[in-house]
Amino acid sequence: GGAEAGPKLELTAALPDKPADGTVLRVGDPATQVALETSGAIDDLDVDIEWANITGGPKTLEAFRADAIDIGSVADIPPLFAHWTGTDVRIVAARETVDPETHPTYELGVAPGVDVTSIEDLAGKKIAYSPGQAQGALVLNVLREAGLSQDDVELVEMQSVDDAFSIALGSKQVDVAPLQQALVKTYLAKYERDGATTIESGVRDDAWTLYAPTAVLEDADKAAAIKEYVAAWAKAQLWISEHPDEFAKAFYEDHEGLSAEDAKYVVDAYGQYAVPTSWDDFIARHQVTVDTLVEGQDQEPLDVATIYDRRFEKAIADALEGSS
Amino acid sequence: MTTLTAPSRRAISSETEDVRPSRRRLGPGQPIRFGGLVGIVALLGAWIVGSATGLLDPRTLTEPWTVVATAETLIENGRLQESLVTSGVRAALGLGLGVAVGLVLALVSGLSRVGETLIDGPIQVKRSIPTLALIPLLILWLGIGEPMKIITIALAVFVPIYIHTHNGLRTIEGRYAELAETLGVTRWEFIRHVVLPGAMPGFLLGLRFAVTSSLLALVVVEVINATSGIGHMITLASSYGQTDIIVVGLVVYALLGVTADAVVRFIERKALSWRRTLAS
Amino acid sequence: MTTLTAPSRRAISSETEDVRPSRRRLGPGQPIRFGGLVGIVALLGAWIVGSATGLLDPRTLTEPWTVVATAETLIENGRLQESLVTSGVRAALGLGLGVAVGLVLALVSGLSRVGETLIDGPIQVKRSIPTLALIPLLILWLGIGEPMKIITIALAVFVPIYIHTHNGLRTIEGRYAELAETLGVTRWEFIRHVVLPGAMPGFLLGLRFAVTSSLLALVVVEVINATSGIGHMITLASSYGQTDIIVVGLVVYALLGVTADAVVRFIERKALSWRRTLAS
Amino acid sequence: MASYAGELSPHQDAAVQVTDLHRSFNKAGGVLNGLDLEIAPGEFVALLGRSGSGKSTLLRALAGLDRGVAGTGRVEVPAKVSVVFQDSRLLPWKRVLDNVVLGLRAGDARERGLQALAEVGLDGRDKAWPHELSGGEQQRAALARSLVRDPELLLADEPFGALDALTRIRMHTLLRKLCEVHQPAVLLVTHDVDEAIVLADRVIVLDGGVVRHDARIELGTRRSQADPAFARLRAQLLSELGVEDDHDAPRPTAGRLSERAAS
Amino acid sequence: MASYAGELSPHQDAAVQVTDLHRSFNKAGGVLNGLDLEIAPGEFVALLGRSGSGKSTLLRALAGLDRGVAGTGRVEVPAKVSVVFQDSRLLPWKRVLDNVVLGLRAGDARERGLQALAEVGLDGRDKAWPHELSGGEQQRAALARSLVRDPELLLADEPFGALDALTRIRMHTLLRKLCEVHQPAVLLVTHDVDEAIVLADRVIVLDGGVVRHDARIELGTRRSQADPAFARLRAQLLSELGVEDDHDAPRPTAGRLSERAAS
Ligand SMILES: Nc1ncnc2c1ncn2[C@@H]1O[C@H](COP(=O)(O)OP(=O)(O)OP(=O)(O)O)[C@@H](O)[C@H]1O
Ligand SMILES: Nc1ncnc2c1ncn2[C@@H]1O[C@H](COP(=O)(O)OP(=O)(O)OP(=O)(O)O)[C@@H](O)[C@H]1O
Ligand SMILES: [Mg+2]
Ligand SMILES: [Mg+2]
Repeated sequence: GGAEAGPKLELTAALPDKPADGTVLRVGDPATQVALETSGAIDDLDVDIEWANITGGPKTLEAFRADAIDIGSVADIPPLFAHWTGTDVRIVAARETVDPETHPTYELGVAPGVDVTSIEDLAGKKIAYSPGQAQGALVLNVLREAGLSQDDVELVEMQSVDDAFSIALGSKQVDVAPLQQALVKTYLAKYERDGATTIESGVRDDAWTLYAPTAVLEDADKAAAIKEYVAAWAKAQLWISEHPDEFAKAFYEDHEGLSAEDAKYVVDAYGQYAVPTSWDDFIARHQVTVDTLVEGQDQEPLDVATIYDRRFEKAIADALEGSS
Repeated sequence: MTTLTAPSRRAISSETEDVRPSRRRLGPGQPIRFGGLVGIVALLGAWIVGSATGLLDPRTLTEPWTVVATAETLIENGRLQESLVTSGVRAALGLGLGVAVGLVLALVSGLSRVGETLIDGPIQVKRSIPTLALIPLLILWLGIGEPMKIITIALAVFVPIYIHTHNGLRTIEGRYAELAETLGVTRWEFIRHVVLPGAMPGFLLGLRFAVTSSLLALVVVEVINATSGIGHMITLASSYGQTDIIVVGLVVYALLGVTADAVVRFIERKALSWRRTLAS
Repeated sequence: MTTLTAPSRRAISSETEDVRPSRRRLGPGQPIRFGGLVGIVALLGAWIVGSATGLLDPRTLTEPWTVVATAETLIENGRLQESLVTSGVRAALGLGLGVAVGLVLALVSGLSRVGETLIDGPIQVKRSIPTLALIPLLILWLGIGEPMKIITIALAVFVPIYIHTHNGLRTIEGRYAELAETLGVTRWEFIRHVVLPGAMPGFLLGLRFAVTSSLLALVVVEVINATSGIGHMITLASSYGQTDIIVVGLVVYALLGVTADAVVRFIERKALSWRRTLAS
Repeated sequence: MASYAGELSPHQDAAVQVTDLHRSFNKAGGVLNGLDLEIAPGEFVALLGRSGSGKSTLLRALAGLDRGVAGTGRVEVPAKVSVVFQDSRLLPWKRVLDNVVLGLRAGDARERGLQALAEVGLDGRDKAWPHELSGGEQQRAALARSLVRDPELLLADEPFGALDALTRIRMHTLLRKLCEVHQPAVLLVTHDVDEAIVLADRVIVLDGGVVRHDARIELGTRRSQADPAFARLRAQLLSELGVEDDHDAPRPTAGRLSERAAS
Repeated sequence: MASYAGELSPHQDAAVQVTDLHRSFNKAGGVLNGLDLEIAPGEFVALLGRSGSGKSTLLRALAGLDRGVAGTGRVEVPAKVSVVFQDSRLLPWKRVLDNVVLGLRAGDARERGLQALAEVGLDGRDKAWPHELSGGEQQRAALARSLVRDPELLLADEPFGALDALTRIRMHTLLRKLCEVHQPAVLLVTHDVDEAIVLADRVIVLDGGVVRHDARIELGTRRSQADPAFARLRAQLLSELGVEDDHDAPRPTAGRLSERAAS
C-alpha cells in the first residue's frame, strides 16, 4: 500500500492544485521516466515519484489490484478489460501518433510463402489471435475493416508472449499475425529471405493512455499529484517526438538493451507522438473498438466515455498551452 | 548345584492387561487417519474466514462462494469438463512418455559410466534452462499441434524421473550388487530383481514430482494454439483479468495435484511395504 | 591322524602380479574423471557443427560465435556482470531462506504426525499451483520490491527441500530410531545424530533441485519491476526478439546450473563418504 | 552370587518383572504365549532357545521396542536399559567412537569411549567407519557402546556370536568384570551352552513361547568343563534344546544319512 | 575323503589356487601378507582365525569381490562360486523364496527353492519378508540360497553363527549331505573349533595375513568329542588361536581379575 490516504475527493469535484507534502505517486511508466530524466524535466516536477519498471496490461492491472502502483501506462485495450473484469479505472491521459497511417504500432506479419498483400486476402487464412490482448483487438478491427467475419478466417488462439507470434509465423504455423514494430524488424531480418513479408493493418492502433484506479483518483492528494504528472507526461511525449535520437539512445539502447541501429529503427517506426487537447475523436475511435470487442468477444456493452476522467483533459490542455 | 524353578508363577492379571515399558518415542509414530486432509481443510477455512471478514480482497483472491458459483457456470456450459478432459489427456500422454524416457535414460546412465558421461551432462543443462525458453525451439521442430504439447510436457516430466531414478539406483547398497554378482545373474535379471526394486523408492519420489510437473507444464503449453484445457482457461482468464476463473483453475490444480500425490504415495506404501523405516 | 602342512609354498611370481577372479561387473564401476564434461562438450560440439554446416538455422538457435560476440558486447557495456550480480544476490538470498524454511518444516512435519497433518497438505497444494499464478497474491502481500522477489524464489526453493528432506527422514531405517531410543538420547540429540545425517542424502538431492529452482524462479520474478538480472535480460530480449541475447542468457543459465549441480554433488560425495553404494 | 535377592523374591525387588506376556506377529500363532520371567537386580540370566523361538522378541518387549506388535501382558523394567542388538546396529554415518559415545552425557564421554574401545580390543580404530570393521569388530564396538553407559538392565542378543574363541573369552572376562563393578541385571541371549554356564547365575530356556526350563547355576566362581557337574548341566541343557549327544553326529556317506540328526 | 586328490597335488587339479596374496585397506599394514592356499576339488576346508584376522577379506578375494582393494597375488577359482556372506544379505524387497531362487535358471527353480527352504527348517516361510525372519532364520535362508545352486566352490562366512546347537547340527548334516552329493570345494569360516573339526577335511588357521597352520583331519567319518584324538586336535587348534585352556577362566570376584584371560 501507499502512504496514508489523503482527503476524499469526489470524482466530479474540481482537481486540487497541490498535493499535500509527502504525497508519493507510484508510477509504472518507464519510457516517460527515461524521457523526463534525459530531458532534465524531472527536476521541475513538484511531486515525489516512485518509479516501477512495469508496463503492459496484465502487469499494471495486477499491480493496481495489489495497490502497488497508482498509475499505469498502456494501450487502449487494458482499461477496457480492467473495467469488464471489475476493477474500476479511469483513463487520465491520451496520446496518439501524428501520422498513424505511415507509423502504425502493429503490422501484420505474413508467413513465408503465404500470399497476402492486403487485408482482403485474409479470407481463409490462419490468423494468430490472442483474445484479451491488444493484438487480439487489432485482429478483430482488421477483420471489420476488411469486411470479414470470424468465420471467414481461421483464428488460432495463442497468447502473444514475447516473440511467440514471430516464431509461429517463421515456422509457418500461422499465416498471419500482428507484430509490434519492435518485432517487425527482427522478423523480417530473419525470414524475409524466405519470402516473409509484412502488410499494413489499415486500422488505427496508435491509441495510448495513462490510467489509474478510481480509488486513487478519489484521494485528493493523489489526484493532485496525477494532475501534475499528466502535465509533465504530456510534455515528455512531445519531447520524445522532438528528440528521437536522444530518446532512442536513452530508452531503447540503454534501458531496453537494443542495438543503436534497432533502437533508431523502432523510434522511427513509431513516429511522432501527439497529445490531443481534446479527447472527443480519441474517445469516438475507442468506442468503435469497444463495439467490435462487444460483438466479437461477447463483452458487455460499454459507453467508453464513462471511463474517461475528463478533468485531466483540461489539465493537460492547460499545461501544453501554458508552455507553448 | 542346580535349582530348577518351574515356570509356573502366573500373575493375577486381567485378560487384556497390556503394560509395556514406556519409552520416549523418537520417530513420528503411527500415521493419523485422513491426517493429510486436516491442513487442507484448515487452509480452506482460512480462505473462507479471510474472505468473509474482508481480510482478503476479493479482487485479489476471489471469495470461495464466488469460485463455487463460477465453477458451476463453467460446468453448466461444459467448459470445465472439456478443459479437464483435454488437459487430462495431454498430461497423461506427456507423463507416460516422460516417465518411459526418464526411466530408460536413468538405467542407461546409472548402470554404465559411459552412458553417464554422455547422458548426464546434457540433462543437467536441460534442467537448468527454463521450459518457456525451449518453446520456440520446440515450435520450430514440432509445430504448434498436439505433438509439441505432449513432448514439452514429457520434457518437463522426464527430468525428475531421470534424476530420482538415477540417484535411487546409484544409492542402492553396494552389497546387493555384490550378492547379485555371486549369484551369477544376467544383466537383465540384475536390473529386474535388484536395480528396479532398489531404485523404486527413488523412482516413486520422482514420480511425485513428475505428476505435478506434467500438470504445471499445461500452463506453459496451452498458451499456444489451444482452445481448451485447464492451462488455456487460466491463461485466457488472466489476460482478461478474470480472477474468479483463474481461482477456479487453481482450485482444480490443487485438487488434481493433491489427489495425484496421494495416489502416488498410496502406491509407494503398497509397493514399498518391505521397508522398515521411521515412518512405519 | 593329523597332517600339518607348513604354509611355505610360494609361487614364482613377479612382484606385482595381480590376478583376480574375473567376475562380470554389474554395478556401474569406477567414475570416469571429468566424465560429466564429455556430454556437455558433445552438446557444444553438436551446436558448433550444426551451426557451421547450416543444419541448425541461426534464426532458431543463434550460432555459438554470435553468442560469444553478443556476450562480449554485454560484458563490455557491463550489463551481463550487473545482471549476474543482481540475480546472484536474489537467488542466493531466496535459496538461503527457502532452504532454512524447508528444512525446519520438514523436521517438524517429519518428526511429528500432528505437525504433518497441518503442514503437509498445504505444501502439496502449494506445489500443485503454478508459481506464476501466485505472483498476484504475493504482490498484494509483499509489494513489487525486492522482498517479494526473494520470497517468491524462497517459495520455489522450499518445496523440493521440504519434500526430499521429509522423505529422506521418513525413510531412515527404523532400526536406527530404535537404537536411539535405547540409548536414551534427547530429542535434539536424536535430530542431530540420527535424523539429520540419515536424511542428509535426501536433503542433498533436494538441494540439487532447489538450486535449479532458485535460478529458474528468476525468470518469473524478474518480470516484475526489475531493471536488471539474468531473468530480466532474457524476458526483455524476448519481447524484442533478440534471439542472440536470449541464448546468451540460456548459456549463462546452463553454466550456473551445471556448476551449482556439480558443487552440490561434490558436497554429496564428501558428506556421504560413509555410504557404500552401487556408485562407490 | 552375593547380590541375588533370594529365590521367589517378592515382585517389588525384581529388576525385571514379566507377567503373562503374549506376543504374536500374525493370527497363525503367538511367538510368546504367556511368558513369566523375573530377574533380580544384579542377576545374570542367560537365555537359550531354538532359532526362531522368540528370544529376540522377548528382548524387544523388555526394551520397549515392540509398540507395533500385538500382544498383552505386563512388563516392568528399570529406567536405564541398554541393548546389544543381534545385528550390531552401528550408525553407518558415525565413526566408531562417535557411535560408542552417542547420547553419553558424561563430561569425559570420549575418554570413556576410547577406554571401552580399548577394552574390547579396538584401540586405534576409533576413527574408522563401521563398514571398515570386520563382523566381529562391529559386534565388539556395539558391546563397547552398551558397556560405557552403566545400565541397570543389560539386554544382549548374541553379543559374542561372531567372535573367535580367544576374543570371546576376553569379552566374557570384560563383561563379568563390569557386572561385578556395576551390578546390572543381565539377560544374555546365546547359542553357546558352555558360554551360558560359564557366565550366568541362571540359565533359562525359551520354548513354545514360555520359559520351559529355569536352572540356577551353583558351580562357584571357578567353572571348568572338566568339572563333572559342568558336564551334567551342559548335557541337561542340551537335551532341553533337543540335542541328545552333541558333536557326535556320524559323518554320513552318500546314501546313508543319519536319520536322527537330519530329522 | 575319497575325492581328495592327494597331498601336495599339482596346481592344475586344484579347485582353488591362491599364490602370494596381498591385500591391504590402508598404508598402515596389510591384512593378507603373501598368503598361499590350495584347495582340491571336493575338499572341505575350515578356516579359523581371530576376529579381524582377514578371513572375510580372503573370502571376498576368492569371490572376486574386492576390486577396489589394493593388493597383488594370483587367485584362481572355478567358474561357479557360491557365497554365504557374514551378514545374511537377503534382498529386503524380495520375499524369502524369491531371494532363494534369485538367478536360478532351472525350470523347477521354485520347487527346488521350496525344498531347500524345507531342508533348512523354513517350510511355510517362503512368502515372508526377510525382516520378518529371526536372525537365525535369515542365516538359514541365505544358506538355502547358496545350496540350491550346486556350486563348484562354496565360500561360507560363518554360516552357522546365529544358530542354536540343534539347528546347527541339522545344518551340519544338511551341508555334509549336499557336499557328499555334489562334491564342491568348500571354504568355511567358523569360530567354533569343534564345528571345524567335525565338518572339515582340513582346518587352516589364518594369522598375520598368512596361513599359520594347516591341519589335515583324519578322524574317520564318526567324530566324537569323546575321542581323545578329537580332544588333542581341538586343544592344538585352540592353542593356535591363543587359547590355552578354554572355558576354564576363573569367575572374577571384584578386584581380583584373572590377569591371564584378560590380557
Ligand atoms: N516382524 C515380524 N513379522 C513376522 N514374524 C516375525 C517378525 N519378527 C519375528 N518374527 C517371527 O517370530 C519368531 C520369533 O522371532 P525371534 O526373532 O524372536 O527369534 P529368535 O529366538 O531371536 O531366533 P534367532 O535365534 O534365530 O535370532 C520367528 O519365527 C520369526 O520368524
Ligand atoms: N573396507 C575396509 N576398510 C578398512 N579396513 C577394513 C575394511 N574391511 C576390513 N577391514 C579391516 O581388515 C581387517 C580384516 O577384516 P576381515 O573382515 O577380513 O576380518 P575377519 O577375519 O573376517 O574378522 P571377523 O571374524 O571379525 O569377521 C580388520 O581389521 C578390518 O578392520
Ligand atoms: Mg534373535
Ligand atoms: Mg569376517
